[in-house]
Amino acid sequence: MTPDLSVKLGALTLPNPLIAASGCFGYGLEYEQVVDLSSLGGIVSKGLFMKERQGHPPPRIVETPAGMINAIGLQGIGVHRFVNEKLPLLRRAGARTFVNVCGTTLDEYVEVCKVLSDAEGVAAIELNISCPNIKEGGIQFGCSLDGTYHVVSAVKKATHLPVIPKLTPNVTDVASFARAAEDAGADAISLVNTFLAMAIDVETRRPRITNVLGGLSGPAIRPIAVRMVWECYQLVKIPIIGMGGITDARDAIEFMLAGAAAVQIGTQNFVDPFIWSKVIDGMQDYMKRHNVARISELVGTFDPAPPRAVHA
Amino acid sequence: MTPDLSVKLGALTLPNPLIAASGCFGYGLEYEQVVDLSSLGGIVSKGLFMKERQGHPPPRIVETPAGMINAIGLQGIGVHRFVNEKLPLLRRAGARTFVNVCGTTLDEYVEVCKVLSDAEGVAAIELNISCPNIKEGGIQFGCSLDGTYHVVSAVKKATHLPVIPKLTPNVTDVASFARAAEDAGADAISLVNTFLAMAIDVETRRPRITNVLGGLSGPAIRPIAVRMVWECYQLVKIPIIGMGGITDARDAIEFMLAGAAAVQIGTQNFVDPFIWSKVIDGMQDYMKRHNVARISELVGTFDPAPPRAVHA
Amino acid sequence: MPVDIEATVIANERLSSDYSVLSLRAPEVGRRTQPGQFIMVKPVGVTDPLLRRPFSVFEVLRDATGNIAGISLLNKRAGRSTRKLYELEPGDVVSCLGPLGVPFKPVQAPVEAWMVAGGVGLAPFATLAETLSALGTPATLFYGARTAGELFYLEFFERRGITLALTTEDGGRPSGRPCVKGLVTVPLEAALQSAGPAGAMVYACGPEPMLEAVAGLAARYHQPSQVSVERVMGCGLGGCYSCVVPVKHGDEHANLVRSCISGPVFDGAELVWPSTSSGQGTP
Amino acid sequence: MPVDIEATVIANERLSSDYSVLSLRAPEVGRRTQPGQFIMVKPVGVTDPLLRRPFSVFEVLRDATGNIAGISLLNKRAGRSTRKLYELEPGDVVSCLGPLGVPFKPVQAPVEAWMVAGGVGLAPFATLAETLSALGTPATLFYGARTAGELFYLEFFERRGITLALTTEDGGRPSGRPCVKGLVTVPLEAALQSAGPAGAMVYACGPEPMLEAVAGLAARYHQPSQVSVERVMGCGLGGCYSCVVPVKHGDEHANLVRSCISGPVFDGAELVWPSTSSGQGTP
Ligand SMILES: Cc1cc2nc3c(=O)[nH]c(=O)nc-3n(C[C@H](O)[C@H](O)[C@H](O)COP(=O)(O)OP(=O)(O)OC[C@H]3O[C@@H](n4cnc5c(N)ncnc54)[C@H](O)[C@@H]3O)c2cc1C
Ligand SMILES: Cc1cc2nc3c(=O)[nH]c(=O)nc-3n(C[C@H](O)[C@H](O)[C@H](O)COP(=O)(O)OP(=O)(O)OC[C@H]3O[C@@H](n4cnc5c(N)ncnc54)[C@H](O)[C@@H]3O)c2cc1C
Ligand SMILES: Cc1cc2nc3c(=O)[nH]c(=O)nc-3n(C[C@H](O)[C@H](O)[C@H](O)COP(=O)(O)O)c2cc1C
Ligand SMILES: Cc1cc2nc3c(=O)[nH]c(=O)nc-3n(C[C@H](O)[C@H](O)[C@H](O)COP(=O)(O)O)c2cc1C
Ligand code: FES
Ligand code: FES
Repeated sequence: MTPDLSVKLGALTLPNPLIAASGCFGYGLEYEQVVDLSSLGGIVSKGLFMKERQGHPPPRIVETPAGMINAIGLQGIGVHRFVNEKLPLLRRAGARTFVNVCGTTLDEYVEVCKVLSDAEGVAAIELNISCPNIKEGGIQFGCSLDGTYHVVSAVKKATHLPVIPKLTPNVTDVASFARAAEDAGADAISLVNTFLAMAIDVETRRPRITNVLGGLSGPAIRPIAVRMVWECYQLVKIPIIGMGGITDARDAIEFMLAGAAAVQIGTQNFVDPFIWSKVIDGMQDYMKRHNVARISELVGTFDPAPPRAVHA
Repeated sequence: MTPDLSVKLGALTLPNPLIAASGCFGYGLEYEQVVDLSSLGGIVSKGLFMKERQGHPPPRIVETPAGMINAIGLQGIGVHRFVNEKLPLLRRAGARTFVNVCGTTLDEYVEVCKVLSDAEGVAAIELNISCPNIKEGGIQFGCSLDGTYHVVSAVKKATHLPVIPKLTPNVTDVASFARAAEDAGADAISLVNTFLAMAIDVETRRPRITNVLGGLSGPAIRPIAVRMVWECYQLVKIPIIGMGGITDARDAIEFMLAGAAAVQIGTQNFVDPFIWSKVIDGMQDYMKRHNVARISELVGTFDPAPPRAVHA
Repeated sequence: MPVDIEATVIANERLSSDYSVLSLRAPEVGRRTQPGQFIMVKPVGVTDPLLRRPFSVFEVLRDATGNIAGISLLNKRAGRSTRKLYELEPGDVVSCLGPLGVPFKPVQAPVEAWMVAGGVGLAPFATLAETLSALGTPATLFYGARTAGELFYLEFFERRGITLALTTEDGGRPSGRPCVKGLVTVPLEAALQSAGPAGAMVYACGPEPMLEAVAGLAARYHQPSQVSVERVMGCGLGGCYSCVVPVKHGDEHANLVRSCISGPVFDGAELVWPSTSSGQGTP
Repeated sequence: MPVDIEATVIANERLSSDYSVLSLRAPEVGRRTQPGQFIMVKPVGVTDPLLRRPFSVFEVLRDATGNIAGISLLNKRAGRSTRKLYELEPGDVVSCLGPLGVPFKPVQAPVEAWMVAGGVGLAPFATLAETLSALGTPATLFYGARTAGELFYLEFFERRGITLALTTEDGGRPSGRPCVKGLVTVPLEAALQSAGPAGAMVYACGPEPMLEAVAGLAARYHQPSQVSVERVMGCGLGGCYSCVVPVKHGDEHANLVRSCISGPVFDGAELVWPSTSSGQGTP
């Protein structure tokens, strides 16, 4: 019997818990040549505003120990072109498409979501209130409990689609933000977005990326992200989509044990675009070894009792 | 002419900006066999309460990508034994000793500092209001602006020694905490302490360390720590002691460019206890190459203008 | 259809203390490669640095029977990954994702092909030279380096009937061959001034200021150009938007375009250069 | 005075698919080492994993003229670093910090020395055997492994006049030598029951449950013991407090003591074991 990898996120059912993270998978179509999009649990689009955006001048990324900093600046084609040019192709490819929605104002969030509600083929809205790279990228909502509550409620009223706010880790108590989102009617939450970071070229005394500040992602942040998922899992009932430095099945399972109902993979997809089937294989292997019939049984089953003896 | 590595921290002058970070250098004396303690800018003791503490049951550390999580739980010998048993030897070794002070209550902070004020050979107090590993370790002060202000003011009244609060990075806006500390009369600030993190053994579903949660340190956190130093540097006038993942002269200089008047090295000291002279050599080499006479000239000279062209 | 394969190192010939030619057993990549395409590379098992690195396919290698056996890279030490690649030994394994990107469009006689290479910018021209020579296109390689010791593979091109126009910055010359002191744009401009009526396609790869100068010269003398740019690439597949360059079609506004999927080869007339651009998106 | 040196790999003899003996050119470490001490090891240039790993010094190596030339480690694959060490080849370089820690205290006749090793716990006994044999102390090695194929270096000990008492869990026996099926504590207990009047010092190194059993047996039969414990060590120098074990002097409260500087060798009677301790600091 093959292990059952399907998971539920509220009303959505995904064939497996692996979702491509926003900004790390283009609009999905770029990856059609290396991966069958329908074989993923889902994909999240690059962040979209109403209008097109050019983003920040390059250089936009720099590597750091076990991680990378990016300040792309939400370059994107805007929601209308996305709906017209990308969505039909994504539907044809069988992708379950989550759309990462940005806004400079509460109204813009609402407007973008309305456009998406009228389109066909959107599985859910991931509300980006956490991009660290641009001042007007919603982070002012994401760093205030009231702001989080208001933008989520407003969007919920404007759309029938599931609304999944994506939380920033750059706060003192991420679980309180999860609760604010839940109170406002969020269907699930995604976490974490990137950590605000910077790197200096000491030879020139200049920044390594033009925007100076950027978001840290990759394996370096995983231990912090896992902690945040676990904190939120203990406080809220809505499903959590966990991410931050996942590189293999072990890492994905770590997030699920901590309480993630599904997971996203971002940076590692750059390192290995063929990662998806490897993680699926690794998960099935783990389930067989541990006699787990359904992957969803794992969610939140982390046992905080002391480690078993190191020596057998 | 050999470059001048000396730096000032308020009234203190250090022969160089390199300080051994708290909890990563025992009580200093452990390292006498590998390094001349007087050759360091300074050393920070392990965190001390009034009384002895046993700390958390092992395992207490686990490695993560480019980092490690620790939950030692502030095992320590208490301030009285420190003053009697360690301080005389540290004085004899020529160490400039910063004492990392912990407390479960405001009164305990004040009491520990009073004991240290009466002792001989304490260069400064590093006020640990940021240990993520124990509930009563002062983090409740370090995560509230009022708490930070109050504990720093109270301690300032109780001692003539320089008081250097050590800030936690687990907050939304670290610079506001730097300001609160400055307003309360702090002589300098240290940042960052470790990031709250966790790791799960997926085979057993148990935590990798007994305390479940611990603090992430090492190169993984450096880009976030550098950003925080830069944010604080722009807001406060008191000197900043920067740390987080420093492994070599380049990293130390990165922190100084971002605004650190001095730096601490923690985790890398485990990897290479002979690091100190290597970093000093590397700094002198950099100063010669860049024609810098005094290392203190570098502080805060990061230039946020766009990077110079990548291609020569 | 790019593939990702773990390619065994067949040889790693050190050409100098900085340059090596890394030969890899990667027939699947070799068979698919068109001139100017690149691969994303990473030594297997290495997690630091985290990301792959882009490299032009240098040669497509064939075995004794003429079957495609692999590819080689012309590697120049620039930092951590390129140092690791320089140090690889036969038997080591490298992960190769590719081929990727838009290739050069070859031209045919009577149009001439003028390849302009600066330093390691030689890399994409070995395969292009093979293609041009198979097509019978008259071709010249304008090739500049700092010193004569850094002019590599000259016989490779001569054997394929490519005319050489060499320059060195220090005036040194490789034995037995003419060579001019100065930048590679000097002989190129001379050639442009006396271009025949059918004209020439100018292909360029090298440091950014050279590319700008070459594209500018080509435009000034009304010849088309195809320029291969180098940007920091996070993924090579269009996923991350790290590799953008400003590109302008006709009178439109310049757009930041991903050089991994819309390039690395661009029409030189459509690239916007730092000195002409208004700032945003300036490389 | 520990030193930190970049030691070149002289040889890496694979004893099985899990075990190897890694010989390192490290005369400075070899000269300083006392039996039971350890070094903190890391392949040079490796940043992942970040931290060094503790290893007992296995042999002190001498060159043809009898001068100390280096040390060897008995390495068992347990995870990432030990796998890397297993794969090292001659010429590779390993960073060695040491020697560190409290050594075994050797005993002299008429007291006997009984060394009890479980699996890779054999490591500290090669140097102890040398010392004991030089002192002329009558010595026995009680040595248990899972299979006969994992009983290593038997001749090494025989050549030094050490009596062997071997056990395997599966009952297999190394050719030509007596060997008992079961745990190493079985022959040890038999020996303890018939110990001579001068008594014996029991030295132990191996898995934790074995150490607890051995220390318990020694105490029950009123013999002293010296036990080498293994804890996760972050630094090896007393800097990090990661490696603590609960230790109890007489009637005092148990204290968590750093095993890197107060150990790894402890008086077996002073260690507090999981089954007897009250919880805090339980390994
Ligand atoms: C399409 C393309 C083809 C290339 N072909 C070749 C080739 O055939 N031979 C060759 O030697 N080099 C080639 N390069 C350049 C090569 O990719 C860089 O030299 C290499 O990435 C540097 O890596 P590093 O770790 O050694 O250097 P690092 O230590 O990372 O940095 C050194 C320099 O390399 C640049 N760099 C770093 N990461 C990247 C990246 N992901 N992409 C591009 N540049 C980067 C940095 O800006 C820096 O200036 C090509 C680049 C591109 C974009
Ligand atoms: C004083 C001492 C002497 C030792 N002597 C030897 C020896 O001679 N030969 C030998 O093969 N092994 C010896 N060990 C054990 C050896 O240190 C571990 O097997 C090794 O650290 C595992 O590293 P890894 O990266 O391969 O495993 P990992 O992938 O890191 O983990 C595998 C296992 O090793 C343990 N471990 C991880 N890090 C450490 C650490 N820093 N210190 C101790 N244990 C750790 C973990 O708890 C885990 O159970 C000794 C340990 C100590 C404390
Ligand atoms: C290059 C890059 C671009 C990103 N763009 C977005 C984005 O547009 N919207 C968003 O919500 N998150 C964005 N992210 C954050 C990722 O979706 C993800 O939250 C983060 O990278 C952590 O996951 P990882 O460590 O697996 O990459 C981006 C990340 C990277 C590396
Ligand atoms: C094992 C360990 C113990 C620590 N103990 C303390 C402590 O007692 N008091 C304190 O203020 N910081 C403590 N820290 C934090 C360090 O002083 C330092 O702030 C942090 O590790 C970041 O620096 P690094 O990346 O160079 O290690 C400890 C860190 C480690 C790794
Ligand atoms: S390299 Fe990632 S989009 Fe081009
Ligand atoms: S290993 Fe660091 S104190 Fe023992």
